[in-house]
Amino acid sequence: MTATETATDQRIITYNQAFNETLFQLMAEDEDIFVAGEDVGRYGGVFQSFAGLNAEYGDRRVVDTPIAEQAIVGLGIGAAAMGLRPVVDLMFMDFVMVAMDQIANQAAKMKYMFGGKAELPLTITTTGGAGLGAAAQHSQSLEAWLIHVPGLKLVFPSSPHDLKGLLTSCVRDNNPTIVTLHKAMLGTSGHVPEELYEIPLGKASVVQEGDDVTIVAIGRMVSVAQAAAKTLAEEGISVEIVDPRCLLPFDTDTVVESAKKTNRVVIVHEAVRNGGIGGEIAAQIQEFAFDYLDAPVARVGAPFSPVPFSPALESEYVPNPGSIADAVRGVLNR
Amino acid sequence: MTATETATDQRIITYNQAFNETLFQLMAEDEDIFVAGEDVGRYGGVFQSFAGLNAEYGDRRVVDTPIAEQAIVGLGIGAAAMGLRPVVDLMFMDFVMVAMDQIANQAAKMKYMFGGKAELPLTITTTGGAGLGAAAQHSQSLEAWLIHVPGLKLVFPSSPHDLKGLLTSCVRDNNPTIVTLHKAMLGTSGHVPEELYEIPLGKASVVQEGDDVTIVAIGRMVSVAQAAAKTLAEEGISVEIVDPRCLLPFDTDTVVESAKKTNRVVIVHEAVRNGGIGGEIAAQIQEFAFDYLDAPVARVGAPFSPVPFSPALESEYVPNPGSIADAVRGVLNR
Amino acid sequence: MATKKQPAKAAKQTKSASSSKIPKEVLLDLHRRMVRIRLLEEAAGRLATEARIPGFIHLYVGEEAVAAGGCAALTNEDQISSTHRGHGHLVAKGGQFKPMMAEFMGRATGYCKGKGGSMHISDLDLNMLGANGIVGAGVPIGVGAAFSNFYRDNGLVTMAFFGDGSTNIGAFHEGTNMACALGLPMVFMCENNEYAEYTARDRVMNITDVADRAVAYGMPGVVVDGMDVIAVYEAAQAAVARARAGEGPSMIECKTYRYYDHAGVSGIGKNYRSDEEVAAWKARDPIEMFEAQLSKARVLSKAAAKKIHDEINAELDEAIEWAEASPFPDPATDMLTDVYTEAS
Amino acid sequence: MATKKQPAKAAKQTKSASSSKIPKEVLLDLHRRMVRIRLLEEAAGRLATEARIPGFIHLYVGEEAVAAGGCAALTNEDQISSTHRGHGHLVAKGGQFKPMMAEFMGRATGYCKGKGGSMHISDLDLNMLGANGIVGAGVPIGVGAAFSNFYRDNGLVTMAFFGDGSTNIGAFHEGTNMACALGLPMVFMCENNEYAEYTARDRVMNITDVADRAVAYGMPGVVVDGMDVIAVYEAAQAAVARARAGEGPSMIECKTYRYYDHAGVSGIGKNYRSDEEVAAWKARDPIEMFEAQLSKARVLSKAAAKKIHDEINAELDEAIEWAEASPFPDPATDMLTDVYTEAS
Ligand SMILES: Cc1ncc(C[n+]2csc(CCOP(=O)(O)OP(=O)(O)O)c2C)c(N)n1
Ligand SMILES: Cc1ncc(C[n+]2csc(CCOP(=O)(O)OP(=O)(O)O)c2C)c(N)n1
Ligand SMILES: [Mg+2]
Ligand SMILES: [Mg+2]
Repeated sequence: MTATETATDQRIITYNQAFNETLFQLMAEDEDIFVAGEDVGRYGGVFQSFAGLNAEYGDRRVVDTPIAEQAIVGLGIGAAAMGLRPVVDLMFMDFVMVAMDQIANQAAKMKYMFGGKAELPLTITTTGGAGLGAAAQHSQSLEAWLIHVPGLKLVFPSSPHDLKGLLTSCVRDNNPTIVTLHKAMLGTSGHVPEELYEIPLGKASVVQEGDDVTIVAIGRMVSVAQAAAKTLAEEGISVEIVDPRCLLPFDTDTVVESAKKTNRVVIVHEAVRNGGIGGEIAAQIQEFAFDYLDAPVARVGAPFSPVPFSPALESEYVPNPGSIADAVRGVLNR
Repeated sequence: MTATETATDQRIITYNQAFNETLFQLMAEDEDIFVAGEDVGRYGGVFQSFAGLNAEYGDRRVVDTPIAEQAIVGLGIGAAAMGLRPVVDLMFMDFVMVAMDQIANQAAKMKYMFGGKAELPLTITTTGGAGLGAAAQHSQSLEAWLIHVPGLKLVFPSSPHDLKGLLTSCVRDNNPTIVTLHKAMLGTSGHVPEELYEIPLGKASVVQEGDDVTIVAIGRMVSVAQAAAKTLAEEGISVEIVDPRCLLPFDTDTVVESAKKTNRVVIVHEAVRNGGIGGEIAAQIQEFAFDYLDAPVARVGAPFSPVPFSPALESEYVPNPGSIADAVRGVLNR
Repeated sequence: MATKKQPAKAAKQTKSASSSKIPKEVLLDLHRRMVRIRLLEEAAGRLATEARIPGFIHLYVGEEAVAAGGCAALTNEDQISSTHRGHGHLVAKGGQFKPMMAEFMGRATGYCKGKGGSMHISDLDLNMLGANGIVGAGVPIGVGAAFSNFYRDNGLVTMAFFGDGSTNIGAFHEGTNMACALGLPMVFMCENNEYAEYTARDRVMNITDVADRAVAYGMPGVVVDGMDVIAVYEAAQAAVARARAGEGPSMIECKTYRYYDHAGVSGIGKNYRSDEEVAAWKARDPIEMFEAQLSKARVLSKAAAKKIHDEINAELDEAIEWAEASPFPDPATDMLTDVYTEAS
Repeated sequence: MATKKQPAKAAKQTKSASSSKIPKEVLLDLHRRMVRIRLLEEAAGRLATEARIPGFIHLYVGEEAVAAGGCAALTNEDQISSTHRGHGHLVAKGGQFKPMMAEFMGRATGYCKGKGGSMHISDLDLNMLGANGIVGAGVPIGVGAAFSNFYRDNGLVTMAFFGDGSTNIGAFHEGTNMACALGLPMVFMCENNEYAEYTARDRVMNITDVADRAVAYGMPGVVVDGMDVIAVYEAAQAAVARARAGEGPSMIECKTYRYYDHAGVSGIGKNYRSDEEVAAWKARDPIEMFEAQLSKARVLSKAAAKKIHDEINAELDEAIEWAEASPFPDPATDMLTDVYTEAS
């Protein structure tokens, strides 16, 4: 195991280590769990997220597959329908496009189409987000597509702690779930309890309380929002940050409650703004907190272009503390 | 040709005929246009939308392909990059999932990734929507996914007239465009000029003017909204109906202007409401017309389930005049 | 010059009931499975024509020997994956008429509570993994079921049914290759009816025998007469035995034909195949040929065969009546159930 | 029993410069293309290690004979499609060092104005359809280019490069089958380096020769020594001639090897292949072997070869300097350009 071990509840490990140890522990407790994907076995995954699993659990339970994302997801669906609890990996979130039919036409719909008979305890893991100079086809955040698909559940953890709890809940859930890691956060450290624990799917976390404005931030944007909040605090602006954590089902109540309290909301995500999840969240907030809003709900997301390769462009493409702070000032100065 | 010919500008033809004659005319004027897809050639397409084209233009220009949606779109991309003007067909919109990588990772991004050098005058045609008892994998409306992809353009015509103009604009456009027909509208008739004309991409149409509330409706929902408006008119409620027609680029101005005029908006689409295009539209309206709104922007869409097969369920699943009228009364009684 | 690859050509082969050492019960079972499919499909076609069945319907008439011969080589616990043309597979795997008819009609008593319909007809209790509206998509799902057998080492086998046209799509390729790479207990059962919708096979693939594709995955491939239920059954038995013994997947191509249109019992523009071609195939009807063989071999007289047809038709009439008397699902209560499995 | 399909086994074959009737200019051209690739890649690897190139970088070192031999059989107007490992293809097709280096470094002067980087390096003016970040995705795009040649009847040919691993994915299958079904002027050029990232070929496909897959599409397939540039060139010439003559696609499998890690010049956990294996392949280095052959055949002396290396290195140094002096794109003005083609 790769976990750095200190006192159990004081332990600091990385996001990637949290992923790795959670899988180790889940596989130890449930013989029906197997892992399959490209290079997840003997090599331990391209980001070493699966390191050691194959050595511990063998080729039968930690399976290297051909490059065949449709068949990887199909493998998970068929095995799940037969009662196993597959964890299948899609390396980069951009590759969901290659497997979209199996994810959204098959896994998500099978139970409904079969009148309820199918039960699919399937988990798909993947890595989203930009920041590594990985260009247009290895940097996307596609959560907006997935929340539009009834039958799926989707989490996007913003810390090692949440990753462990959400991954555990997803793997134990009896529905198709998708766990999106942020590839630029793999080395991020944080406090993580050693023993397994669940974070309920559909429960947001109030990362920081505040009075003047609510920032709803997703994935890596949570820490970027925290950086923005620090700057804003120096200007006397008190920011509340809500991290939905689970994007489907979505914790509308917590977000709306915060909006009602602060009366101003900025939504931040890394994905392209147009058609992004921010639209859905903004629509819900104005629907349920209409009379409380002192300014339109603002949205910060990527501009309307593919993810550029050059660091000179990419660093401005992804929302940063400056652009978030600007949006906050925008809703306050209205 | 299948067009019923009466006086040129009084002609009534069907939605499907409008599609067919437009392709005939476009192919006659431009040798670089070819059509490819499953059964589009000798058979004329599963809905006969391509009837007669193969007989007229031959196997070279109207190509029957294997069942291979990825390769069908790829065929279009490569040929377009070499200067042809392909029209490739994906039979059912649900099948975009099978070709999503070629559509969204390749066609949409090629120009940007290549620093502008690629020009892709590619058109993808497909049929969306429910209403034929075609169940979960042949009834979806997936426009919300596509508007999230920079590089694409997307239209969803609501009448034979708009179909002809939008299809013409799309085929002549030098970017990847997607033309979504509604399969339950193929037999719908309407006035269509005989000669080719363009409807600019990104220009909404105010289908009906009104004072009390704006309905933004998409595709087949336009006629359903008109039916609702009739009922509401009897109650003394004056409805304005805006049909965006082109979903990407989106005519925010026309929609916002209408919202500012009526102060109340209901958005109607057939797709699943959560994560649907209605979220993006609602977010834009509250952003730009915040001070004008007397009620939250309401959204009518499908409930959060796959499209059910049984007519008993499907007829309630798709928004209908009753559910739209209820939503209008909702925003008015607030 | 480097050496050219030459496709290995497969020989065709036909079996007759009299020459075979197959036990009488099995012969009768094969016969019954075929007749059950045929009569269900004829009835479904009639009901669709009368608009008593809504939506799209893809009939299996003419191809009965494939589903029957394939499924008869399986145990109840073995799994099958299917296609858009899935009624025959479900019947061959033990599907019951009542919930099938009710499902076709969108009733709450159907196999899928009316939520799936013809194109998603399924019964996981029979280890039938569902008809599928997406061409090729059933193959990877079948691979997953085969993996579960491998994982549990339970001796079960998965049989994936698929059409000739589906072998041109990516999901088919990924699935077959993965099954072969992982050595899963699986049989790939191709229904080559020479058409994908309205397009002839030779216009969309450059080979005559789909079984040649087995070469690409390193598994054995055979071609059989798909109108000869015994030929199908024996090839399936051999492939199933191989899979059960842990020797990996194999592919069987059954040359067969659908009598009706791609969807429904007829349709516009049926000029994609000639009347002569249809007649030639019908002259080799799998059920008529088999009944003649059985009669000649004194296994089943013509009168006894007719009695079986009549019994099955009576069962069908009852099922149709029952289905039509069944309630529709209720949007108020049934729309949003079955989307998710609730925590227990 | 139905007859089993037997995969046709392909023979391997190697060419030597001395025995060949290839003109001297062509031999020198093949040599120069290979050395240009090698030295560019070595430089790119160094720059990536020094963090002067950001992002992912997939080096072609060891596989030069494939891109060089393949592209030398093409005219400038013929098209190629590529993979994530695309630098070599672009150089072989005539790519210039300056805009390549600038692109790797994300500069506005790069081939893609810094928007694509290594993984999307392209020059449509050279009829190079772009490196591709999605495994297999270049194949259908190449099919489209080949279709445009067929459509215009312009006598041009498209060559699709792809890795062994990519032949397991759906897009590859759909593209090759479509090209064969439509009889397009196309050459499928497999770089079989025995690994897909860190997973050995024999763990993910059940066949030894990727060229066996040609059987599934009804096209000829050949296996050549991918370290022997003449063998590659001659096989490519034959396949290109065939395609140009309207006889349809063929597949060439080149057995080759990458010297560095899947990405970058080294990496974590390199235990997926043995040092001995790497050494054995390096002992058959395509450039060293070819230079020895050329020297023996008195086409190019060792000294003259060294001079070529030196010249190319000088050109590279200049390109690197130029690239590093080039400006980055400006987010304020460049971010949203090149997304759409404006109406003219
Ligand atoms: C991905 C996808 N593409 C296209 C279709 C439309 N379609 C339905 S059945 C069919 C033909 C299938 O041919 P084949 O596999 O030979 O099966 P058959 O109908 O002959 O039994 C097509 C093209 C589909 N359902 N899914
Ligand atoms: C659809 C998809 N799946 C997975 C990957 C990750 N990936 C990049 S290169 C590669 C291996 C490709 O192997 P091969 O085709 O043999 O090419 P090679 O790297 O050996 O040149 C993988 C799995 C990807 N880029 N795209
Ligand atoms: Mg068929
Ligand atoms: Mg390789």
